Parts: sequence; structure tokens; C-alpha cells
Amino acid sequence: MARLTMVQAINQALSQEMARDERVVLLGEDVGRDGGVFRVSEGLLERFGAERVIDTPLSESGIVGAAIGMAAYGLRPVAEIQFMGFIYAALDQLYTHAARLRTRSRGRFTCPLVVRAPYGAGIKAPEMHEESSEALLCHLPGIKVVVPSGPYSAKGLLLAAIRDPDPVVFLEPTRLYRMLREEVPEGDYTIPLGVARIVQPGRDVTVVAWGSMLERVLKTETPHSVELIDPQTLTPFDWDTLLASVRKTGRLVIVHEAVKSGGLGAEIAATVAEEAILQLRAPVLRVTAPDVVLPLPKLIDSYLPTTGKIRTAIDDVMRY
Amino acid sequence: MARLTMVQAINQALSQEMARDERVVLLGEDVGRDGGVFRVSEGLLERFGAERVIDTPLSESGIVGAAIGMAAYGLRPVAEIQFMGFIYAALDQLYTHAARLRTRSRGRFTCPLVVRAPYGAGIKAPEMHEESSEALLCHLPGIKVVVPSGPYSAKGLLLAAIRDPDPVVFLEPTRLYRMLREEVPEGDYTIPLGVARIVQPGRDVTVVAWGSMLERVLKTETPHSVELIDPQTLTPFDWDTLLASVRKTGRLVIVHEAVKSGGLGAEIAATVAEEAILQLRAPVLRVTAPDVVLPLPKLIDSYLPTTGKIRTAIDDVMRY
Amino acid sequence: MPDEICATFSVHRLSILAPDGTVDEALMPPLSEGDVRRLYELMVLARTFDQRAVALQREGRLGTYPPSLGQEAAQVGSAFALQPDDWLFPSFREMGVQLTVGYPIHQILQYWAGDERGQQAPPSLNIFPICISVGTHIPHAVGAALAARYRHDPLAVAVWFGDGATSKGDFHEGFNMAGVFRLPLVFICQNNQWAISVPLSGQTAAATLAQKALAYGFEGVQVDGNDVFAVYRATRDALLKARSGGGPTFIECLTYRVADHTTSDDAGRYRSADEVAAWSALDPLLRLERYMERCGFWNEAYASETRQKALADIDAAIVTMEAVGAPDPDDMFVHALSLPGQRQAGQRKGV
Amino acid sequence: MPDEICATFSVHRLSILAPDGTVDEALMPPLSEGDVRRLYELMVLARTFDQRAVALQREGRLGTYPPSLGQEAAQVGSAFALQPDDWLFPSFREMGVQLTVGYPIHQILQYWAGDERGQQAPPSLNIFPICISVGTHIPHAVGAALAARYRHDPLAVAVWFGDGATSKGDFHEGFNMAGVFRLPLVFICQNNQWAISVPLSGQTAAATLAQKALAYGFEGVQVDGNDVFAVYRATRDALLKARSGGGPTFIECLTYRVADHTTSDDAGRYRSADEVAAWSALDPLLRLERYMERCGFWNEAYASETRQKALADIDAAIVTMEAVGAPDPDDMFVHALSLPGQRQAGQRKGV
Ligand SMILES: Cc1ncc(C[n+]2csc(CCOP(=O)(O)OP(=O)(O)O)c2C)c(N)n1
Ligand SMILES: Cc1ncc(C[n+]2csc(CCOP(=O)(O)OP(=O)(O)O)c2C)c(N)n1
Ligand SMILES: [Mg+2]
Ligand SMILES: [Mg+2]
Repeated sequence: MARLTMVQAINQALSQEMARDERVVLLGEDVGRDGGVFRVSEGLLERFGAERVIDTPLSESGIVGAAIGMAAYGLRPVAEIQFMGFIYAALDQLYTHAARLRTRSRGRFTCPLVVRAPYGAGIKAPEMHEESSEALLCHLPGIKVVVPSGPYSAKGLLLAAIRDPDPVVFLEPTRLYRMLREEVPEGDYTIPLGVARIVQPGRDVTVVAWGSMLERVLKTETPHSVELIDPQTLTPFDWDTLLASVRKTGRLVIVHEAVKSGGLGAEIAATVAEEAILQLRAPVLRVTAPDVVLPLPKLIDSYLPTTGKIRTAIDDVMRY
Repeated sequence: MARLTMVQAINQALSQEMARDERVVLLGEDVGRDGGVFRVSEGLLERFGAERVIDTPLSESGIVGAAIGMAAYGLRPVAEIQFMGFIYAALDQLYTHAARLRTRSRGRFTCPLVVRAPYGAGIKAPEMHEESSEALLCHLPGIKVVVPSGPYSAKGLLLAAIRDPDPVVFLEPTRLYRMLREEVPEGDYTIPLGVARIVQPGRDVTVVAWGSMLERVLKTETPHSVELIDPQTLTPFDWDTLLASVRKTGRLVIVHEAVKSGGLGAEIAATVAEEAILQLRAPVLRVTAPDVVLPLPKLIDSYLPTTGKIRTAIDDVMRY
Repeated sequence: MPDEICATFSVHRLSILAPDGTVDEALMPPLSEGDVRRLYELMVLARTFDQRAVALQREGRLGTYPPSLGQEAAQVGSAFALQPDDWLFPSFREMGVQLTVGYPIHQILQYWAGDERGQQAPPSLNIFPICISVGTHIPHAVGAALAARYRHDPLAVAVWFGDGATSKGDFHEGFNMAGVFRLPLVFICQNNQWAISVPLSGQTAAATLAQKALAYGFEGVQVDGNDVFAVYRATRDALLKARSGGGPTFIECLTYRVADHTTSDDAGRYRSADEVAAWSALDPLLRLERYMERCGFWNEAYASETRQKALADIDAAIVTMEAVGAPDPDDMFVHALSLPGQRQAGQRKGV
Repeated sequence: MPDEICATFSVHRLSILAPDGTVDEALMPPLSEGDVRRLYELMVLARTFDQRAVALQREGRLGTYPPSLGQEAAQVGSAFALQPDDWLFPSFREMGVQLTVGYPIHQILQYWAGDERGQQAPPSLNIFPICISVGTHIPHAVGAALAARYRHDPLAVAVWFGDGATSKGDFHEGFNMAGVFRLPLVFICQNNQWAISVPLSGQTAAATLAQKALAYGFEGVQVDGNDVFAVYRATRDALLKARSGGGPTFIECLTYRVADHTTSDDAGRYRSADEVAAWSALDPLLRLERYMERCGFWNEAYASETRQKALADIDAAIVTMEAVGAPDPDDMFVHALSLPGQRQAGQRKGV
């Protein structure tokens, strides 16, 4: 078993799945000859040819729209949006069509499509290159949203996403692309969508975090016994696992990169306020970015949740 | 004082503001010669001419994009998106530009733009004509979101929105367009953005609803003393008013048309779970659409919150 | 050579059947008498359907409905050129296309009555649900064509849309990709001169819509859209070209939306009766009748028989449509996802 | 006349200054010796800035940076034609445009160092923040032009973008609206042959980008983008036309991105050294030097003096940029909204 970065794990998943299933094709800007701006698809054009690794014009809406047509036809397209900040132009195709095709055609057509996008902040990139707007995709019945938090889960979740019969948006935390290595089995394995992972069991407080924030929570030193949950799939969310944990600990802290208002943390807190309030011993706290436009690199450290802010939130809920 | 429908009140607000401020111009599909598909801009082309009431090509992104340029130049454009279901194509312009122009230019350019869109379900219209996706706009620092719930508030909020120095999305509940009449002062008045309205004071339970759901809550018969809050502005939300009410009643029911997961109800519940949990006596309940694609008219009654479902939720929280 | 012409282009216009019923024999496509009768019967079916649908809407038995009156040649003529395996992406006003390829009539009605079960195409037809959000289906057709080529399936893809759709970003992104990848696609624009209240001149400053294809490096052609032979011929040629690797074609059908935009619209607010009358005189059905009469296979009796048959088919479909009960609320969940999530499963029980 | 040509078009290509430094006198725009010197000095400034910026990035003093090497004529020549009141909408690689209109050099650097204060244009310049999201600024220019016309302001609007941007929906929607409303706009495409790793042939099947204007009913012209006189002339003519009510023009500048896409890119992965060498031989600066030398007002001493002056200006700007302290976290809130909401006010205190 090799120790791979997340970029390598995703590349391996794509490569193996393309070899296994001739329906899988990649499309996007610079995914072919360049191997993707992060080298995620490196070597795939050479291996599978230009019919299966398609360099497209600069057209985010067209890329997702074409992928919908390919998926309905019977292929398993994996479309890349070069950075999540450019997915906004494709939201119409996602909302109006990808999410609804199964319902609208009463199952006659389905949309087994994966949209991959590099996601999240902290890589010192220009404007629009560090967005984390997963909440926009989680208000959309008919779409699944997946965020891996390490190389191992990246491979297993991506294979599950490609094999899933529904559209999946797969958000890849760029900060983790090369930050850490994990043992990643060479063989085929999937991690089921819709199932959370208890990263670390604990007694005092449940902490939920995904993507690169998970790494930040793990780095946070605290004297309390934290039960750390990585949802892995943001929609459909694994409420059973979350609620069981909160019922046990009685305390919940949610950490995400996105701005607070209307972030996915709101849905998590609201669900707990609806279904586990009697077991809560403390307010549900959210450690998030403030409600401002994502700043350029010089201010990003003041914007993102830090280990300090996470520790403070844990301390706060432990005071109850 | 005349009793006006919401369509008439909005038409009057547009007409009066255009007369008062030559910077105000309208643009959109069919807003001119046709007076808008709901007749909201009826008579304005005749009164103000084609330079100020601009029939555009069928280009939602272009309409909002052009309006951003007009606003930055110094005008006060009011852009119409013919139905909220077609705003998705303009989300890129809203997210990437309208919301960020002030920040990005450090105040050198601002974006005093209003995007009006007919909104909400229950008018027996085809697909994409009954959407209520306000939550997508409420996760976006830099944009204000306003929903009037009657003719009186429609006029006062719209005048405030046009005069606001920031971009405002103004969502007009189509079901209310002609359903009810209210006394609407002929003169100039504004309702400040960011301030909620206590529609009816009560002791037992706080209910929050906006747009056409407010009317539905008012129609709900219940033996309990309901404090009904109409936020009016969804972003920035008037947390002070809401929290004061919940601290008093100890119970909260949120009603919205949109699907449950990731709806604005989540943010409201989460904020209460964070800031008023010790005063809560019952779970926070949300009465919403289920997490499915908005159906065609034959199933819409099973989809939308009904007075029955609202009453049940109130009864449920009263059991605590 | 410092200020030189570096590229020149031209756009053709095709017409075959004149308003008086005469045809240009040199251009006339090979169509048997049976084919011509079939075209005629489909156009009558489309018109009759349209009349009945408007009436049903007035009676409250359908919801808002967009009439296709006057566009029968542009719809039937283009759909008639297709092969059974081709993939079709109609917009929302293409009832004539649906009827031509045999989409069940009761399902067309069911959809406009507000029941999504009308959108479930029969397995034999590769036809997408109609698209309400103008122009956004164009990239889907591009994707289907990419997939068909990848599979080496010897078929073509056709997509219909209006003049208004040519202003949308998705029109552009789709057309551009079709050009770059030289896909087996036929783009069929129903240029009916209006997008609700916006006339063509408010939609574009271009002299023709056909010339928009030049921007994407492929051919655009304008046809008389009220001339069923010209529409058929242009579509057939484009489909042949598509299937033989010649890439996409854009066909602009010059026609007219004779009725209101939808049953909720009042076209009298924004256009003159004179304009409507002038176009009505160019009626596609009348023109075909004149041709068939000249050829000796049309008379009043045949016409009335054709109308009766159409009416009978439609009335039967209305009965079927109304016999199907109301949809079950549980239907909302059946196709939400392949497997409902935990929350949906709970909500489903609650309905 | 049933299969007739209904419209014909042609696209022109303009070039004035040949690689050997000779010019076509008939086409040469009226430029004084002082003007030509100024053009040259600005092009040297742009190139020198670019070299310094790349070096600063390598030293970790700037973030990712997109070099404009080779595009100096297409940027400086177009910006030089503007009037002080005109409105400008640059894309992200138009440092030459910013420098020509006098955007403070230290602010350009500040932006690329990751500090948004670099985007605050001085009050004297109507220049928008540069646009990173490709092509999405084109509709803003359209809106500004609509507003200018409404105000009867006698100015024009110019917008810059790359070949890749021509594939975006916003390009289409903006161009189309500009045509319909016949706006005082000049669209300037820096066709530098590449969009990251995608060559022009992967971006469009059209023979020229200029012909895309035909789709919108206005004129498109191709110019030799490494010929500063041709770029200047085409832009000046288009601006005059725009100001006098003649509507928009699309100018395609044929040039080349000689360096990597950005400092994070390695162009060697996707294009040949031969191609780069061939284009480098067409260097716009060298060509202008040859012309000036022929005219007798260029020599090595002047060239080195010009470079020294440019370097001195840039070095002074670097000092200024680095003397400005780090931004204050509170800055995130200052321009979030005109007045922060209740929640933002609370969050602001917490920073
Ligand atoms: C994206 C989008 N914007 C607006 C509408 C509202 N609308 C419905 S049809 C229509 C006009 C369409 O014109 P055209 O494309 O010419 O088709 P036609 O109605 O003439 O068949 C408009 C604006 C819509 N359905 N979709
Ligand atoms: C909407 C959008 N999609 C993708 C990107 C990522 N990206 C940055 S520059 C670029 C290529 C742009 O090519 P072109 O328009 O020719 O400009 P050039 O880089 O050649 O100056 C891409 C794909 C982006 N910035 N914006
Ligand atoms: Mg039309
Ligand atoms: Mg380029």
C-alpha cells in the first residue's frame, strides 16, 4: 500500500475507474494536455485518448450542460470546474437540470454525473480561487454533495460518486491536495455516500467538520474529550450518526470555512435544535468565516477558523 | 388612501420613484411594451420612455451584469428577472460581482441595484415558475434580500430597496400579487431594510414566516397565543427582534415554502440554538416543503406548507 | 496588403413551396404521395391539437398553454426528417415535433394539465422532457451528440428553440462546443419573430439568425419556415451531413407565432393586427393544401376526413388523460433520488 | 430565387508596422514623434514591470502572477487611444492597459501581493477592478455604456478580454445587448492564442474571432496585435465611431502569450518551443524600435535610458507597496455593506 497525496489518490481513482468502465469520460478546461491545473488528471489523456479526456472551451455552463446530456445518454461523465469559484456560472444547469432530470422524466432519464471542483481557501491564490459555497448545493434536492478530507477517503468517495446513479458534486479541498499523505489501497474500494465517519470517539462534545477544516480540528489541542465527525457526504447528510453522537455528548460545535449565515452549519444546528434539543446541555456553536466577502491572501488568516477559535468554542460549550 | 393590490402598489412605487429620481431605470424581459408579464410595470414605458424602461433580449445573466455596470456608473437600475426560476443563470453575476463590487474596489464603486423577481408557488404555472430559493441569496455577504408580504410593505420596502446603496434582491410573492388589497398611502414612505415587523404579538409561541406563507399562518386557526414575525428583510436579518420574541415565548415555529434542508429556516433555528437555547422550552420546528423537486400544479398542495401542518407544528411545540 | 479582407461569408435562404402552391422542382426533395399526405395529416393533427388544447385551457382542464398555431410546417417538417434512433431536445412550444415522432397525445395533455407523468417519454423515443427554461437545453443536445460519437452510434441529435433563445449564454456555449467538436447536431430555430412581447429587432441586431453560426465556424441556413418542403429538405440535408461526419448545421426557420404567447398572454398589447394578418396569409397548411390540390390528391372531403381523424385521436387522448387519476403525493419522492436520503425517507412517510 | 444568398459578410485585417520596422504610410495614424516615444516608453514600462513582477513572485514577495510578455503593443496601443473620461473594464492580464492610463504602479503590485487595497482605483480613473472570472465583466461594460448614453455623456467604454473569454455565455449576452442597443463600446480581444493549455483551435472552430461580431450585427476587425500602430488606429477609429453614435466594434488583436499562463503554470507541458520562438521573432517592442531607428529617434542610449527610467519608477513603487503595512482585519468589514447588519457588527468586534 502506497502513501499517496490526495491529488495522487484522485488521479488513481479516475484512472482505475476509466480502465474498469468505458462509460467514464472526463471533460473540463485543461484536464487533458495539461493534466489539470493541479495535475489531478495527469497522464489520463495519454492513457485514454482525447475521446475520453476532453479539453473543452472555457464554458462552465456548457461543460456541466454537456455532461448532463452525456449522462442521460448513458455515459458516466466526470466534469471538472477548474475552481469552485467558477461553478456559479454552472448553477443554472445544476439547479434547473441535473437535479431535476430524474424527477422531470419520471426516471426515464437519469443523470449519473460527477462535477469535481477544487474547493476551499488557504492556498494563497487570487480572487475566486478559494471559495467554499457548498451550502448553495445542499439546498438542492436531487444533487449529492461530497467532500473528502484525506487521500484515503478521496479515492473511496470518488469511486462511489462515479458509480452513483445521481448527480454528485465532489469538492476537493485544495489545501489538502498535497499537504498530507495516507495509506491508500491500490485496489478497488468505495466509501458509501450518505454515511458519516466518526474520526475519533469522545464523551464531552461532538465536533463536526469537513474538508480541510477537519485537519484543523485535529490540530486543535483541547483537554476535553471530543467526538469528531466527518460527514463526508454533505447531502444526503447522515443525520443518524450525528444525532446519536449529540444525544450522547449533549454538546455540539460545527466548524466550516464558509461564511456563517446560511452555511451548512445552520442546517446541522437546526436539525439538532429540532430533534435532539432535550439532550443538549449547551448552545450549539458554529466556528465559521464571518459574513464578509472572502478576502485576498493577506487577510485570509483572519477570515478562516483557526485552532484558537475552535478551542475557544469547545471551551465555551464545556462551560455549560 | 386607496386600497391597492400588491401589483398596483409596486407599480406605484416604481412610478413615483422614477418621477422623483432620474437615476432610476428599469430593465428586463417584457418590462416595457408589455408592462411586464404580471403588469407590474404597466404604463411606465409610456410615462418614462424607452431610455428608462428597457426591454432587453432574453439574457438573465446579461440583464443583471448590465445592471451592475449601470449601478456602478451612477444610475439606480431596477432589473426584473421574469420569474425567480430564471435567476439561477444570473447567480454568477450576483455572487461574483454585485455582492463583491464594493469590497473589491474598496468602496470606489458601489452597486445600488435592485433585482426584482416574482417568487413562490401556488399560481398553477409551469415548471420553473414557482421557485422560492431565497436561501441561495442569503448565504452571500454583500447582497440584501427582501420579501414583502402585502401591498403596504411592498411599496415601502421597494422604495427603501431602490434607495439603498447596496444590491438588493426583491422577491415578490406571486400568489399575493392580486389576492389581497390593503390601504397604501399615495405619498412617499419607506420601510427600513433590516427591520422585522411584529405582525401580531403573542405569549405562547413565536412563528416566523414571510411572503405568501405569512398569509397562510394568519389563516391558521389555533387556540394558542402566537407572536407572528414577518422578517421583511431576510438579509441582513433582524436578529434582535426575533431573539427577543423567542426569549419571551420560549417556542419557535418557522414556516417557509422552500425545501427544508438548507432553507433560511435553518439559519433562524441555528441562531436561536446558539443564542437563546437556555430560554427555549421546546424543539424549534420548521414547516417547509419536503426535500424534493418542486412539483407541477397537481401536486403542489401536497408540497407546500398548509394551515393544517402549521397548526400541528404549533400544537407540537405547545406540548412542551 | 495591410488592410485586407481575411474572410468572407454568405448565408443562404431556401424556399421551395410558394404561397400559391407551386414548387421549385429542382429543389423539391424526393417525397412520395404517401409522404406528402403524412406531412399534411401531421400538420392537421398539430393544428387540431392546438385548437383543442386552447379550448381545454379555457375550460380549466389544462393550465397555461403555449399555442403553436402557424408553426406547423417548421415543426412537422423538421421532425419528419428524423430517424427513429435520433435524439431529440424540444423546447416548450414543439407539440408538432412531439406529435410527428409519436409522443403519446394524452401525455402531452397530461403535462400541460400540471402532471409530471406527461414528461415520461416512452422507451422507444429518445426525446428529452420539454425545456421551459429558454435555451438551457441546448448544451444537453451537445452532450448527447458527444456521447453518440464516442459510442460510434450512427445517429444525429436535433434541438429546437426559439428566436429568443438565441440571446442566452447557453445557446452560445452549446453552439461553440458543437463547432469545436464538429458534432452530429442539427440546431433548429423556430424564428417566430417574437419572444413574448420582444420582436426580433429587440432580440438581435443581426440581419439573420442563421449568420450566428458563422461565429462558431459552421453553416447556418435560413429557410422559409412556413414551407414544409424547405424545412424538411434543409433538415434532411443537415441530418445526412451530421451522420456522415460533416458537423453541425444551424437551420433558421422563418415563421410566425400567430396566436398569443400563451393562454395567459394578450398579444394585442404589443403587436398590430396587420402584422398578424400578413403572416396568416402565409399559412403553412393552406399552402400545402394548394400544392396537394394542384397534384390532385387534396379535396374538401379528404380535408374534413383528416380533421375528423385528428379530432377523434385527440378526443380519445383527452379521455385517457382524464381517466388517469390524480398523481399520488408519494410520487414526489419516487424519483427524487435513486435512493431517498434519511431525511427524505422520513418526509415521505409524513405525506 | 428559392436557394438564394440572403446576406454576405467579410472580415478585415489591419496591419501597418511590418516586422522590419517599415510602415504603410497610407494607413499610418497621425502620431507625433512625442506620441511614438510615449508609446515606446509605455511598452518598455509594461515589459519591465512584467519582468520585475515575475522576479518578485519568485522571491515570494508577490502571489501568483500572470505575465503579459509579448502583449505590450496590444495593451498599450489600445489604451493609448482612450480619452480621460472613458470607462475601462480590464481583464486580469492587462497591466499594460493599467500602466498606460496611469494606474498607480504600487497598487498593481499590491493587488498581486494579495492585498485588496490595490483594487481601489484613483478617483481620476474610471477603471473597474480587474476581473478574474473570465469574461464575466463584459456585461458590466455594456451597462456602463447604456448608462453613459442615458446621461448623454460623450464618452466611450472599452473592455479587454482574452480568446478564452469568447467562449463564455457572458461574452455572448453582452455582445448581443451591445448590438441591439448600438452602444458606444469597444470590445478588445487579446487573442494571445492560448487559454492556459487550450489553443485557439480548441476554443473555437471559427476562422477568426473577429467574425463573431457578425452574429451581433456589428463590425469585427482583426488587427496585428504586435503592431502598435494598427492596434492604436483600430481602437481610435472604433472609439470615434462609438462616440459619434455608430455603435460597438469588436477588435481582435492577434498576439501571443510568450510566457507561462501564470507563475504557477509550465507552458512547456502543452506547447512547443518552436511556436514560442516563431512568435517571439514578431516581438512588438523590437518592431517599434526598428521603426523609430529608421525615423532617427531611437538608439541604444535612448533605449537604455528608457529602461532605467522604467526600472526606477517600478522600484520606487515596490518600496511604496512594501512600506504600506499589512491590511487590518477590520478592513474585511469596512466595505462589506454600506452599513453592517446586526450579525456583521457583532462579528466585526470579534476580529
Ligand atoms: C431562461 C428563461 N427566461 C425567461 C423565460 C420566460 N419566457 C418564457 S417563453 C419566453 C420567450 C421565448 O421566446 P422564443 O425563444 O422566441 O420562443 P417562443 O416563445 O417564441 O416560442 C420567455 C421570456 C423562460 N421561460 N426562460
Ligand atoms: C470563468 C473562469 N473559468 C476559468 C478560469 C480559470 N482560468 C484563468 S485564466 C484562464 C484562461 C483564460 O484564457 P484567455 O481568456 O485567452 O486569457 P489569457 O489567459 O490568455 O490572457 C482560465 C481557464 C477563470 N479565471 N474564470
Ligand atoms: Mg419566438
Ligand atoms: Mg488567451
